[in-house]
Amino acid sequence: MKNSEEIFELLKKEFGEMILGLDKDTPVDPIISIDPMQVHKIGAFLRDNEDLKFDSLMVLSGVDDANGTKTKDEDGTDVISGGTLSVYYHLHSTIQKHKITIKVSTSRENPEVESVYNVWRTSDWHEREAFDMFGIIFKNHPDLRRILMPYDWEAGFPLRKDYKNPEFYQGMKVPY
Amino acid sequence: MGLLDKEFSDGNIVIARAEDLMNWARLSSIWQLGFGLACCAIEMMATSASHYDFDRFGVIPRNTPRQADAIIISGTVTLKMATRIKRLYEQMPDPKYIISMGSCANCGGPYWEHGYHVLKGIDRVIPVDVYVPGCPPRPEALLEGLLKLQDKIRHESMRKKTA
Amino acid sequence: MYQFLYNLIGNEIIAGLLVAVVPLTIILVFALFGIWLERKVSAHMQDRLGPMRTGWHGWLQTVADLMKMLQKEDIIAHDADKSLYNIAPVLVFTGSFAAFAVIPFSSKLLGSEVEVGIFYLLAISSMVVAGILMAGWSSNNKYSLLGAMRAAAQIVSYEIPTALVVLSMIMFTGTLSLDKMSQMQTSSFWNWNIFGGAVFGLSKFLLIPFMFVGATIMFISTLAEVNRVPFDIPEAESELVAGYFTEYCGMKWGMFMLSEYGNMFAVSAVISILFLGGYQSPIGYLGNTIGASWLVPFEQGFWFIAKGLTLVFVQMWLRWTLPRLRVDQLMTVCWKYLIPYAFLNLIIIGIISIL
Amino acid sequence: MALKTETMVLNMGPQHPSTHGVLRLELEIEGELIISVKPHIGYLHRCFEKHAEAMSYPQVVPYTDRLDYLASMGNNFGYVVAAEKLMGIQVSERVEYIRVIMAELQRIASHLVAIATNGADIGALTPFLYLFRDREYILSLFEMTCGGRMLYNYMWIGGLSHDIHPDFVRKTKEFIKHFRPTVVELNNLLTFNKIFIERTANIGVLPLDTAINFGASGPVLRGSGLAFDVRKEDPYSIYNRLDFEIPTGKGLVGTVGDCWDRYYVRVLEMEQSLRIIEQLIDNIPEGDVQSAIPKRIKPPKGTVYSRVENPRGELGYFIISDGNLNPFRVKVRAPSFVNLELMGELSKGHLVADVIAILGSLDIVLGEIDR
Repeated sequence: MKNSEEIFELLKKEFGEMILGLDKDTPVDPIISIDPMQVHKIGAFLRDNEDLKFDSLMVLSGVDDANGTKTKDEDGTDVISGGTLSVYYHLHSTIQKHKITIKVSTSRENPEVESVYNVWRTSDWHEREAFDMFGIIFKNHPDLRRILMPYDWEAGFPLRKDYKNPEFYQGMKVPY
Repeated sequence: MGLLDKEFSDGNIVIARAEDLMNWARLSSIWQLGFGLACCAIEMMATSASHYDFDRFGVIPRNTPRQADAIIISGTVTLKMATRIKRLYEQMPDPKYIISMGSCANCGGPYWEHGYHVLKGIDRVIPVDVYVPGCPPRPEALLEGLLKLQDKIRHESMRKKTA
Repeated sequence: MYQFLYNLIGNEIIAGLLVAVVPLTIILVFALFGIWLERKVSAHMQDRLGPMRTGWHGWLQTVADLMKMLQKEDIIAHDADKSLYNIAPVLVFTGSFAAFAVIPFSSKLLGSEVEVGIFYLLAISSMVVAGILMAGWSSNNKYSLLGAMRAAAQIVSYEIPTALVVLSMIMFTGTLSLDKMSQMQTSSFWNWNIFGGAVFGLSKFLLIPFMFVGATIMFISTLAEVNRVPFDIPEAESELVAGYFTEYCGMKWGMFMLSEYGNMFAVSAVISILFLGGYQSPIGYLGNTIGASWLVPFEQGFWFIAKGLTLVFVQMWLRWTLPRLRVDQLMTVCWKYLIPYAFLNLIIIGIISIL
Repeated sequence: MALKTETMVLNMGPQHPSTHGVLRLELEIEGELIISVKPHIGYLHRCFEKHAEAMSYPQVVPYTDRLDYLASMGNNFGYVVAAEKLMGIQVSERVEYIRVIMAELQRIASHLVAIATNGADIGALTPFLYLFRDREYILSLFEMTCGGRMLYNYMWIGGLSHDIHPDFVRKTKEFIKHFRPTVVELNNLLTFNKIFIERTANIGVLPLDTAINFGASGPVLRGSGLAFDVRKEDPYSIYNRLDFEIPTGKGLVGTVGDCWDRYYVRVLEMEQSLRIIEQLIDNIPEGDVQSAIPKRIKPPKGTVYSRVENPRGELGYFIISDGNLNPFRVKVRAPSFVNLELMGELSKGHLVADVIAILGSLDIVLGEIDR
């Protein structure tokens, strides 16, 4: 059983530069930020290390941080450029009984994160969902397709904060 | 039960038109397509189950659209699903009826505003005979919807198109 | 019956047609009643009421269903093999309808008094398999095809234990005629074949357990032949949607339905003829007691229908109680259990009969 | 010449009697043997997460009802626990007691449907109707409390929408008395039915390490033998004060982790839920159920991930607050979503009929898979 600070120190010792920081301001869970391109290596370490044993990925969530510059479109809707998209990993160990939150941030224009498919198989559909909803590209994911939206959906990524709904989909009116 | 009402209520000889008989047969044996979409499907199942018992009205679920007379759209219709529902509807042989069950199928329900993937009302895709409001409608409400549909069938005529 | 009508009219064809009307009426009336019964039995077993709105306790429900089916549009899918698709339900219906030709409903009501009745019955009921295969193939639907393959495998397999049990009964009674078999089991239920037959002696008591085994095997395998739960895998609703008749609508599907219920009664009738005395009363006839011998055939008809319906009820009872087997388990039951036991039973009954 | 065979692709769903809604399974089969199973989901994607971002915190509660519509109380519970954790609200004892009773009643109702549909998939239709009849009993208890049969909007952040009905305690005790014999009847009719065992034992065996790596939870994980329950592991509300056991799969009739084990864990869990209700029902403390509801629900900036044990497994809410009235992001970790991923893994090498049994034993609800 370790708390987030101890895990952070352990990771810092092992990976050095790849671990970006520890955010303790959150009221509930501290968050460890890491490098998006190394997440699979760090994940494998977290899973296999005897003291950590994070064998279960509870949830993987994509987030649109909406921290870029907002400009108004001609029809009055927001368009966000710049800033980041993030992915949160909530890990849990069924053996050591501790939890941890990991966060990676990647640029909005070219959102690429390494896939953890080979570390935790749970992440398969979660990553597809994050791709579907935010357009985050998980590198080395074997089957990165849309999952919830139709495969032929072309109107962008619905959970981005500047998403605009299309007027029609296959001849059906979408807005009310 | 137009025919039988006449037969039993005033004791006359049955002077019903063949049409009444045909309509009676259709309305007494509305077989629904066994097909559930969302929360309302559970209430639809509850309506078929012991407590409410759809079978009293001659409604039994058939799993293939070819043998079904009515389709109960029980729940939220998404854009991905709408094309499939249309297909199912087209596979059913005439005469066929549609009950739209619940707010989602009627108009999008609670998902009308921000539901980017929700079809706001199944009547945008296929014609609806009876709307049953509620989220989800109680089984009694669905039964009422069925009775309304029976009422509609009772007054149908083979000579003119009603749909 | 045929001879009687032939003497009356003097024309073979008209007499034949008139005779054919009787089983047709019986199968239709039974199917109407059977479907209604099925729905009521299931409803009452499940704490429901079942059809209630069409006449007294919904007794007109099946009539309404059939009249509705007649009104339905007849869809033939574009890619279906149209001629086969149209023939299949007719063939299935014919198979189960023709079986009624040789079933003696009473000593007077009997379509055809052929000497090879049971043989004809086994042969003609196999026609159903051809119809089912045609239905599955011509629908051009994967579920139909899977259902038809399952049905063919199942029905053909289960013909074997059925035939073995029938064979042992033929050996025991020494006749192929269903009417003669029924006549042999006369006067009291003690003389039924399931209680070792009419000849009193040591062999009768020795036979009783083996007759029970034979009757059980016969019941199980006929259950499978008519695709009832727990052997209803060809039309397993939760797996194959509706099996081989997935693509059929309206009255064509209605014909499958009618033949299914016709089959249910046919196999029940065969079991009651082979083991339960056929149309013979278990307790003697009222007509004989009061000296009105014209009453006897009607009583016989009553007893025959009663026995048949009891077995049909047991089939329904099982249907609404048991889950369904998987296709390989079904085959296991047939090939590993029923056939060896039926064969052993055949030998034992043969030996005891010789004694 | 060697016989050339081809595999066939069978499309099961979105309209299929036993896909529990609008799931679509793409089966690649050779005869009846499964080569691979690919689930396609999203036919019920109702944009919950977008709605959560557009609504204020209390307004999200009714939408959580519609996630796992068979266990709405549990969904409410998970969301309010998460929001209360974020805001640091402590609710009164009475509220906690009532919440736990409701959640456990809901667990029974949900398991009844799970068991019923699992049985119906295998062909036993009568138990299905019996269990739906008993479920009506629980629904009437809920209806008495808050007016909703299925979707309740009952638990609010900091309290409850209504206090319990004066008759609730008596009726609940009657229910417990009525329900215990039902379980026995169920076991006689279905659980230990020879054919049912034949159909489910040794089918879809899920080894424990695979289960953990796939993130399985709830009865699916417990069926594989690990006594993992969020109520014990990560106690919320008053579960740490309650006395109950975690049933696990023991391979009673087959291998540990087969369909029958997952099924039987649910049967045993209903008994444990009854035990929990019995411990609470007689000593619900007095108090006001709405006293802790804040005037303005505006959590501080920050994130929270909170999980509860729903009938289908670990239900987690990940909420990011940016200090406004609306959540910035709500992500739901839906247990069925994760459990369904196992489908392809479990069905390999089985027959078409087994796919149905396996799917039934996973007990999915499309509402929370697609959200």
